Amino acid sequence: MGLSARLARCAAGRPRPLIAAVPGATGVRLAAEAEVRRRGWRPASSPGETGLLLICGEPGAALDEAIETVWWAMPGPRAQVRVDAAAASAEIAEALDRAVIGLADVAAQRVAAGTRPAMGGWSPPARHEEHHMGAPAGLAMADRAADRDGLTLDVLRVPLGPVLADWPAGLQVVMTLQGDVVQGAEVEVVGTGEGVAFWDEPWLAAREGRTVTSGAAARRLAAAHLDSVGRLLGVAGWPSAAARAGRLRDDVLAGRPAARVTASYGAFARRIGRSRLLRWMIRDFGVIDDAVVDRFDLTGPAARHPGDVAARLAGWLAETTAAIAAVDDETALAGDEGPRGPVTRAPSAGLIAALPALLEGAEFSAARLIIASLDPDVDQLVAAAVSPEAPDA
Amino acid sequence: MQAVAFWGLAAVAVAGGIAVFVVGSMARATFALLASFLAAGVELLLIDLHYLGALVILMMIMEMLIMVVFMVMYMMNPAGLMPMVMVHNNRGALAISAGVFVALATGILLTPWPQRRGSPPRDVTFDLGQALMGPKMLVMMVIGVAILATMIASVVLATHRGRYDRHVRFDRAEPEPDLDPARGPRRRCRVTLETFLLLAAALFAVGLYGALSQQSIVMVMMGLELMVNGVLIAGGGFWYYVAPGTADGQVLVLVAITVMALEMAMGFAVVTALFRARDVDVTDDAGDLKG
Amino acid sequence: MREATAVWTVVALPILLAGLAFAAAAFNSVLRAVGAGHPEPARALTDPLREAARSLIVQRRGTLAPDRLLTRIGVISLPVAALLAAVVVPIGTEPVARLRIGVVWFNAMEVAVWGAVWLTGWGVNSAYALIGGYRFIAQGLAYELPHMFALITAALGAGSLDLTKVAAAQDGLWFVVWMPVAFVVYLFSALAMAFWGPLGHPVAGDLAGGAAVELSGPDRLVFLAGRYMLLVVAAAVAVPLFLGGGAGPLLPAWTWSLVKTCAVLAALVWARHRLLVLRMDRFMELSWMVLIPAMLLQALVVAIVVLP
Amino acid sequence: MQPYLAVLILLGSLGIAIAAVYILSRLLAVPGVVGVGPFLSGGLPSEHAVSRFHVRWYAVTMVFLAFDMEMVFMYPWALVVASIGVKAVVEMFLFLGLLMVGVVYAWREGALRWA
Repeated sequence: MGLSARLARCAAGRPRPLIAAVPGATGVRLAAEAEVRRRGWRPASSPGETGLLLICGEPGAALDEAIETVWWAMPGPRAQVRVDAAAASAEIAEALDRAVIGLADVAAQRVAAGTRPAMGGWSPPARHEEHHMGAPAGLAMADRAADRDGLTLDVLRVPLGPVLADWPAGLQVVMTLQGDVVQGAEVEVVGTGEGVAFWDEPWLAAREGRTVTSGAAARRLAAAHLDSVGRLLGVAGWPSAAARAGRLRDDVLAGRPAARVTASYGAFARRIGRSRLLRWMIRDFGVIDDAVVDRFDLTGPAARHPGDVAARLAGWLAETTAAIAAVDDETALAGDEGPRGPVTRAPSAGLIAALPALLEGAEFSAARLIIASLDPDVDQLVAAAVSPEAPDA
Repeated sequence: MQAVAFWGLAAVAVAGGIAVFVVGSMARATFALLASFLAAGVELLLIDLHYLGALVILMMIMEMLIMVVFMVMYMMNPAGLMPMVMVHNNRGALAISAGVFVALATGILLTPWPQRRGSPPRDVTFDLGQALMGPKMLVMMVIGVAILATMIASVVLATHRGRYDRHVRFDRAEPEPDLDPARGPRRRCRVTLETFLLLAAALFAVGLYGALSQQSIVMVMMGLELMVNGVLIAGGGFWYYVAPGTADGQVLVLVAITVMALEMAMGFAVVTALFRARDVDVTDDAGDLKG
Repeated sequence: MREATAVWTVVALPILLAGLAFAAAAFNSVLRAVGAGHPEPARALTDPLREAARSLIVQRRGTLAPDRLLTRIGVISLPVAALLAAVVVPIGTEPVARLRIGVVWFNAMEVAVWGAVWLTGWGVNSAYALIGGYRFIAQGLAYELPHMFALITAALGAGSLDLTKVAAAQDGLWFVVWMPVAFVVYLFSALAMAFWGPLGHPVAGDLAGGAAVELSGPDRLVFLAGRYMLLVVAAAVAVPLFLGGGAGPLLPAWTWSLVKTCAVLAALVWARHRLLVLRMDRFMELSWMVLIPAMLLQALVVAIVVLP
Repeated sequence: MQPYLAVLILLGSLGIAIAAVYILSRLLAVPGVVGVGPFLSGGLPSEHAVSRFHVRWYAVTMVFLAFDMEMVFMYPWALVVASIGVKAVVEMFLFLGLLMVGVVYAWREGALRWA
């Protein structure tokens, strides 16, 4: 017991949190990510490697079920931290401290493990299926389907999201995969019915008549793009560059003076922009042309920078450069062109609608890059569901 | 020590070979075959054939990993979650392979094998290189042409854009390289040429059973490979116990390794084309492709 | 394998292997902390130990209808392959086993990683892991041939497949000087065989950890430790192949081996933080149509140089 | 010490170390086995993942199988180039040239591309 407790204390000093983001609570996710980074903790990407589930926001029923599934798959010692959408940084820090104490408490963890239902093998929560022929262990075998390759082999229905690293909060894409090629995709939003569209705040506030400077809006826009760029780089398998983007995002949001941000952002954008390897890995797929723009009524960066994933990344970088140059602009904000398009028209709906067509036929990692390069902001849909904006108010 | 190692590895080799046709999971079957090959590779290491032993390990790991790709791709229920039997003429196959083993074993034990001539050179691999660049040059060049032909033929057959994918020509499996491990008596539990040949005969018989009884083409290929595994062992044994002074035995093993790889490449290409055309990978259903 | 083994190598090898594997993991943690802008990156040095501690106390976990036998074989064969590959690597001038065909032996052991990663991905019956496992085989098809050519080129330069002889043959002029292409290709394949950094697609983040996604507890510990050991061995083999082995002024041979290995290892770890992941559906053609011909030319040049 | 004995000792020690990890985990870990589904980012599986996995790069495997046979000959060749001389170099590179023809053909047919 003594050794066990010592090891637990040692491990609990630097847990690897798995962050479950909730739509409508982007602000608290950013604060939590910043706090995790400040502590030098390394985020985890699957329940197998984590003991700390960090839930940012109040999930609705559907999302809660997904989070429960992940929680249930986490081996002990484990701890769950729920921070609500209004939590301040200090509250998050305090909750994480409590979790660390809980993780180190071996006795309590053993008790908690004892109360978990004893499960041999597999038994998902709330899933009752009879054992019958063709379903060993209560789960069906895969079925076959035709393929462009001319071979009729098995297809798998594989859900991606909502609890996934570098993934838009509240989005779920169920892919039909044959091998690692996407044959079809169904997109669903599993979110709450409340919350705010964090990235669109300045523009929405300006529309409501509050005074917002263009500089503040530019900061928000730059941070939103840097958040997206960071995710895209994370999915592309460049974690150091992704971490850099995350730091820049936090610096921009924290109100660092323009001169300092400009210098460090410039170096970052040059490094990303000049990477031939990156361009080679993300070009020639996920192409959005005028036809796609018209069909799904796309607006914002995706429509402004037509082309492949690389084109969209270049577009984000260019827009961020412009926005960072404008962060000291004291004039009043006019217009409604937010990070993803006109904030009144929930442009992310179009991005989500366009996904299935874009994903079909893509290889798995290409599919993830396509999703990351569009980075739909589910917050917009969640907020819109609460307060449907009149189109031309 | 050497005898213990030999018999232990021999047991692994044969048990692995048998397991191939017993386990339900295609992944397990392939790795059982790999275990059989690895044991054979270490057997070769034991008789100073360091290069060939390491080569067998190297090549067989890669080939079995490629094998498993195709096994999983074309076999129904590849994880063996729903046990099913895909054999035909099981008893006949068992009888034939048992008969072959008995015949081979009798031959092995009754044949007066020649005395050992020469001794292993100081650097066995160097000797092999000398032979390949000298008297055995033709072997290498013929194999070069065969490799080229295999590459072209397999690409043509397997790719979707291939020109012949609707007219599958079903001429599977090159003939086994000349196998005549049958002659000679001697006794004792020591490791001798006979024991090597007996192991080879056992592997050959297990492989033969598989080749005769399995319905699925990829499983038939597993059987053929097990037979080639026997050839590897026999070739190594001949080299060490009969004529270590010349590189002939080594070249035989090299040829067997190569033939096996080419057979696999062609076999997979054929299976792919067949599956594309017919949606099956079963020999019984491919009968109408004859003639 | 006729010469006797020096007893000290049998003691030194596991110590060096474990020590360097830990050093690589710690260095990786520090680099990550620097990248994340942590004010005290040195505190990340102990991160690998903390993760190992967690692996030991964490509850066991089993997926639905897994093939436990195959998963276990896959996980354990990583460190086993690394150790077996390491026995032919000279520490200074003394390997544990002076095999005449040491280069082929190293190659054969390194190929075992194909099986290890695929089995780990297959055995757990999980879609993400499955895709990750298959990614490694695709990667193997791309890196293995250039890798073999790089090995052969160095062996050709020395006229021997024995790593100690290859090192000894570089008296005065290291192979890296006149076989630069082979050296670069070797480093690339070293990353690939340890599925590290730019060649870490099989365990990449877009699959939430790929082939290793379901592993936890001791399985995860053994898998990751084995992977670091492979990285160490891959770095260590570069030293006798291209960097003159234990040759160097003043210090004893084993020190030079160690110093050079550390340098190569640091470069490999650093590459993870400098480069992004290569996808084989993009890279395959380049590998076959550029790397292989380049290696053939390199081998031709070396062959002409060594002609009597 | 005999080399094979040294290798066996090392293998044995590694085996003990790995066994120790598993035994320590048994002794120290929080008790119980968590039965979990495969991680599907919060979703549940709708079928077993182990299935007929459709690889797209099967044409590459066949070319690879054939091409890597040149290694069988190249390793021994590397030893004898210096002693045999020009003949060995010419022969081997003729052989390799033949194989490269096959690779170029496969490339032209698009066998090295799949996505």
